[in-house]
Amino acid sequence: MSVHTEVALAGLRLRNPLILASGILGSTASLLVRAGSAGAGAVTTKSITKEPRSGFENPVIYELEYGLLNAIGLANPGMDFFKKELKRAKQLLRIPLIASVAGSRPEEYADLAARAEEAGADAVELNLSCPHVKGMGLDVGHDPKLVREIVEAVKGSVNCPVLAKLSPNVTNIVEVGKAAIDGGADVLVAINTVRAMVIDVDSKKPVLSNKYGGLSGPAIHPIAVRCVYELYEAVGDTVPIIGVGGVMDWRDAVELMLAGARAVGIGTALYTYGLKAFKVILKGIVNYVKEQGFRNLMDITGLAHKYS
Amino acid sequence: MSVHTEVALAGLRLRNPLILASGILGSTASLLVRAGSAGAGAVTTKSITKEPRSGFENPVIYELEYGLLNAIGLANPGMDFFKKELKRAKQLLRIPLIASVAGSRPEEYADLAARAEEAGADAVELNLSCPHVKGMGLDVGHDPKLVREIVEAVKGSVNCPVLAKLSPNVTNIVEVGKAAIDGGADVLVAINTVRAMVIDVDSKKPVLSNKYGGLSGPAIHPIAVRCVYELYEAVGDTVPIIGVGGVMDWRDAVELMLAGARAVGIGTALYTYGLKAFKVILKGIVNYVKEQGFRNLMDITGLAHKYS
Amino acid sequence: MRFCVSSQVVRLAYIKGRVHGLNKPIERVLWCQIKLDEPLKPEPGQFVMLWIPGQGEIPLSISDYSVDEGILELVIAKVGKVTTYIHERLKEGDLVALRGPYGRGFSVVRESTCLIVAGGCGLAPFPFLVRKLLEARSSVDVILGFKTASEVFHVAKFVHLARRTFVATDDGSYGLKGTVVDVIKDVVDIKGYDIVYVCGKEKMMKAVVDLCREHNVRCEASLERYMKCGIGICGACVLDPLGLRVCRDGPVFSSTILALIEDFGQSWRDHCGRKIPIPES
Amino acid sequence: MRFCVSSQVVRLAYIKGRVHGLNKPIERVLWCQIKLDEPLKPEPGQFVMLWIPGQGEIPLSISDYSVDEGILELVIAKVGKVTTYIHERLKEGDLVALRGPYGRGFSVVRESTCLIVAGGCGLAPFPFLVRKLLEARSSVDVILGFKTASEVFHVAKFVHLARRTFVATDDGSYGLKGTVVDVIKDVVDIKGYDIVYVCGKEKMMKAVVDLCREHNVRCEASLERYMKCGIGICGACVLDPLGLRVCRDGPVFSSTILALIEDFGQSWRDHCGRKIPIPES
Ligand SMILES: Cc1cc2nc3c(=O)[nH]c(=O)nc-3n(C[C@H](O)[C@H](O)[C@H](O)COP(=O)(O)OP(=O)(O)OC[C@H]3O[C@@H](n4cnc5c(N)ncnc54)[C@H](O)[C@@H]3O)c2cc1C
Ligand SMILES: Cc1cc2nc3c(=O)[nH]c(=O)nc-3n(C[C@H](O)[C@H](O)[C@H](O)COP(=O)(O)OP(=O)(O)OC[C@H]3O[C@@H](n4cnc5c(N)ncnc54)[C@H](O)[C@@H]3O)c2cc1C
Ligand SMILES: Cc1cc2nc3c(=O)[nH]c(=O)nc-3n(C[C@H](O)[C@H](O)[C@H](O)COP(=O)(O)O)c2cc1C
Ligand SMILES: Cc1cc2nc3c(=O)[nH]c(=O)nc-3n(C[C@H](O)[C@H](O)[C@H](O)COP(=O)(O)O)c2cc1C
Ligand code: FES
Ligand code: FES
Repeated sequence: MSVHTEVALAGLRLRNPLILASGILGSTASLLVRAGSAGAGAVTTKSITKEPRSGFENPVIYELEYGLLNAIGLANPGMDFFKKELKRAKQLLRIPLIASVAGSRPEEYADLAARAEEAGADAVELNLSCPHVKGMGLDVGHDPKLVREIVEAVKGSVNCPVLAKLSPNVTNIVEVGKAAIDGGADVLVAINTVRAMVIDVDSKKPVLSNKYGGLSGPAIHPIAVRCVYELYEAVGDTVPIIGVGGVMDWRDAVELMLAGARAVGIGTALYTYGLKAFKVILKGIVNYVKEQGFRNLMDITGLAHKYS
Repeated sequence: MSVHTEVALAGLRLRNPLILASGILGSTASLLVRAGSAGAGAVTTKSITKEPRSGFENPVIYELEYGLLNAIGLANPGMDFFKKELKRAKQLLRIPLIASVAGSRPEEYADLAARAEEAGADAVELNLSCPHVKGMGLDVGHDPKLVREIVEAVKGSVNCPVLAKLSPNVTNIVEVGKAAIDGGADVLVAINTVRAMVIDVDSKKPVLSNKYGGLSGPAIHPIAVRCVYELYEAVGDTVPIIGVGGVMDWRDAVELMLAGARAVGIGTALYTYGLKAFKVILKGIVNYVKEQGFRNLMDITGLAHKYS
Repeated sequence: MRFCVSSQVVRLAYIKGRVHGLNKPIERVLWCQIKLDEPLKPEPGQFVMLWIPGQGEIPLSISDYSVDEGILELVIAKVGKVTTYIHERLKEGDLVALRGPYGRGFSVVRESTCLIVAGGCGLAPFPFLVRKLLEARSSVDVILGFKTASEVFHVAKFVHLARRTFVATDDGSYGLKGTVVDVIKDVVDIKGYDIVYVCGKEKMMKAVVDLCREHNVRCEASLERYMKCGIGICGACVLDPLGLRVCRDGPVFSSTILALIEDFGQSWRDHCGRKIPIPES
Repeated sequence: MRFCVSSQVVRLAYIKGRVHGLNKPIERVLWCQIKLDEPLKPEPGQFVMLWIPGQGEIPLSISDYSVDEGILELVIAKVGKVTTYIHERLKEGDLVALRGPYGRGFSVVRESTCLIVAGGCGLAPFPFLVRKLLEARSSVDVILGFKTASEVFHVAKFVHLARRTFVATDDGSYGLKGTVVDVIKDVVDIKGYDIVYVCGKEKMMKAVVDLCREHNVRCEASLERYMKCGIGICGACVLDPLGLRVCRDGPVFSSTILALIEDFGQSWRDHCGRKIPIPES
């Protein structure tokens, strides 16, 4: 008996639930295509802003035993340039292309989303959660009212599914998630990185040029599981959830799915294990689902709520 | 040239900056004394509530590679019983005894604090941050207004220094910290554990009986550094900060001190390394301070802000 | 590439295993074999925390362990919620989860003359200890005490290995009549042993420890306390006045240490941490 | 007890070291030795990210590395903010921090006849490569190209080890007159080599790679791109259309791969990721 790996996600059809997370390898069409060839079920671009951004100065990343700290600073060529990459990616990809966009105001998000859709994006993801850029990402995404307005504006400007990417750096992620749903979000994505800092004891300085950065990788996995569980507890199957955060192996992915995720984002694992992470993790999930006697990968979504 | 390890903390004099964190080994006078003999500069009790609490059912703890997840559930014998332990601890200890208290309402905190002081506590720490007990800890500690009221009430009921222990599970820890200071807090303590969850893929259930728990240990260290840095940036030297979170070795402790901590709490390291952690970590800090050419451990507090 | 987790992602917490054999030597005791997914390196006297999802997690002594087969043996008395569930619902092939081994076990002395004293289910840790003692070329005598004949179990496990095995029942319905303390006093010569190991009700252990101290014989006892974390941080299982933790500093303590522990044989703590007298039975 | 970090807490990120030796062979180039706190296992052609606190972090090729002494050698051209700071402020004894080694280096072929072609500071990775090739019993010829006599440096490093070393300057003020490409065409017989290694300006590398392909000689070139993460995740250093990352899939690529890379010799990306033509010099 074989297992179906396909996942339906607000109108998108994914051949498998593993999605390239935003900001990892998603900066060019060529890299998006490479992630697709490596086995991703869908790919997300680096978050794109209106104007080109050179990001923060180096160092922008720091390795820890149990994760990465980064403050790339939303470096990106801006939507004008990036539309070409989106077009090219769309031409070459056989899997859904998700364009991540970041801004400050609802109209800005709406405009970016519309242009991304026009260039070929199959869905747009709203970065409401980058923890280290002033006036963007989390700076807008912690305010439920603004989140609702942003999603509403975007929904008014595109036809494709709209994904709202949430931050764990808030008192109540469910409140923000519900605001996004009220605004019309088709999918919730949780979580972005956790705001953190590393200080070098020799130079007595924060290591990152931006001082603050976002923590990803194994360290945040139990936080991601908690967030996805809380969200699923609140919204159930009404709005699908993409779980992201510290997925290094199939168990981590399955944990997020049992907590309520229908699909799973892969980021830091691509550093640790390289692009083969997609295939290795998928194989493990399939084995698990088979052993547990299910026929579809989607069948395990949210099971931890049933059995608790 | 020898280094002075003494630290002054809102009227308390610590022989060294390493403090036994609340909830680790602090459940009895005998364990507090043992931590003192092992070299702690001060000891904090387990958080004490008005009524006895049996806590959550087992499992209450789970080990990860990079930390611990716990939901003990504030198990404690209640203040009536615990006053005896405080008295005994006070008799035997030669270092400051900090009583941690947890409640729901300002008057409750005030009453607990007064009774703890009466029984011999040299300071009281307000648990405004436990992430897994309904109606207590974080459930009150995320609301700046309530935090201010609680601290005010406690300040009105005791003469000893009042420590406010903050949670990282809020959108803005500085806001809560400032509210505590407005209420009269003498010391800020950051951070408590990060709300998280682990799901067992075989049984498909959250491992902890309470489902949600608090993450401690290495995984949260960069989050603790960030929180202490943010708080120090906002309050400077006006109110001393105790940094807690994932301190496993002297570097971790120094990082928190450079970020702005005058003293450092030790929790999970006592599991990983046993009680010798106090001496090993202190030795490392002293070596570092000496090598850097300072005379007092307190001299390095906040240096990461100067050099940035 | 440089994470700890890079080459292999290890789950440190629960070790999984499947129920391999189940058997009830007597009504209230279940003997359970678990085939583990990973090898353990236990010492006799150590314990594991057995997790039954949805039910709870309880400390259980390692009764025996075979390195070759990776099979762990447990002896489980039916006393309350979790143990009753185990008795009534656990089947062969079931998946179980455990963490450990935890704590400090018995000293495995070499080329010595040893006496093991067990009351009822207190015999749990001893099959493993006997094997290890024999491997260390020591000789072992065993005293097993039970309430009555219908409670007697596991005697054969010891008879085959021990030099001498004494069984006593309170009512004399099986073996000698009397308690294990009676047997020590009346039947064996306690001064002839290099070391005495004891496990059972705490009042009984206290009597044996006192007897050993009286005769200057080395003695080790395995204590039980209500446990939460099992790893020495929550303070649930602490012994006054030394602040020793049964889960990490014990469960096995030497009589020298026990002499300093007021709580021994006297009091333990309830789930909230309030000190209460140890109940009579 | 069971954390990864239990026995020793390892800091994986920056490796610390002290400036051991500094010297300016020519005005715009600094040769720097760093004594590292920890041993490295670099391959020739790999790079490190050197962090100067408060200034920035830049990629630099490993110019040489001695296992016995733990000394890393770097060759640093003064081109902008961080390199100027290094040139003007770094002193012996200073503490520096670096991470790496990163990327894929040159193939160290055994018992072969090799040609190294370097333009200016492009010679940086080659002292280490030459040593490794000689250890692998290969023989090495070297062509070094510079603008003019006052820019010539490090020639002695190669003369001692290489079978033959050719130096050329654009204006003929030192050694042969012409570019390294001229030397390949006019002076050596490129078909006599099993492999050619090249590093320098990208247009020059492109010419050398083309020449090698023409004569069916294996060739490897080391590329430079603006780098942020250095570990293959941010996408700053990507080459179209294959999506190869200079930091992780390179910096050294074979001519077979380079033939498929449109960007090679043509375009790179600015700090924002916009594609721009590679400037002429
Ligand atoms: C180190 C150690 C090793 C043990 N080894 C074994 C063993 O090999 N075989 C075995 O059958 N039992 C052993 N026990 C005891 C076993 O853990 C308890 O019987 C079990 O936890 C009861 O769980 P329950 O849910 O069935 O009972 P509950 O419903 O929780 O309680 C039933 C009764 O048992 C008491 N109790 C529960 N847990 C403990 C405890 N840890 N210590 C003392 N009293 C307790 C309760 O107070 C109550 O009176 C050991 C205990 C410890 C601390
Ligand atoms: C894999 C690799 C190995 C390298 N090895 C060496 C080496 O061994 N020795 C050496 O001197 N240099 C080497 N470089 C180049 C070196 O990293 C840059 O010169 C340095 O980063 C410039 O820093 P800056 O702050 O001084 O210059 P900036 O002020 O940042 O810039 C000055 C000028 O240099 C350009 N530039 C900056 N960084 C790069 C880059 N990475 N690639 C291309 N152009 C750049 C800028 O666009 C600008 O025109 C290497 C680069 C890479 C990618
Ligand atoms: C280097 C890096 C860059 C990132 N950039 C973005 C980004 O541009 N937009 C975004 O929404 N998330 C970004 N993220 C967050 C990831 O998409 C993901 O949410 C997070 O890393 C947690 O997943 P992981 O633990 O699998 O890496 C970035 C993460 C990293 C490590
Ligand atoms: C088992 C356990 C119990 C805890 N109980 C309490 C508590 O009762 N009150 C409190 O304020 N913090 C409690 N904490 C939080 C710690 O005091 C500390 O803030 C946290 O563990 C981070 O520090 P660490 O990483 O050094 O352990 C507990 C932590 C653990 C691991
Ligand atoms: S059970 Fe927690 S300290 Fe022993
Ligand atoms: S520098 Fe980030 S991918 Fe190469």
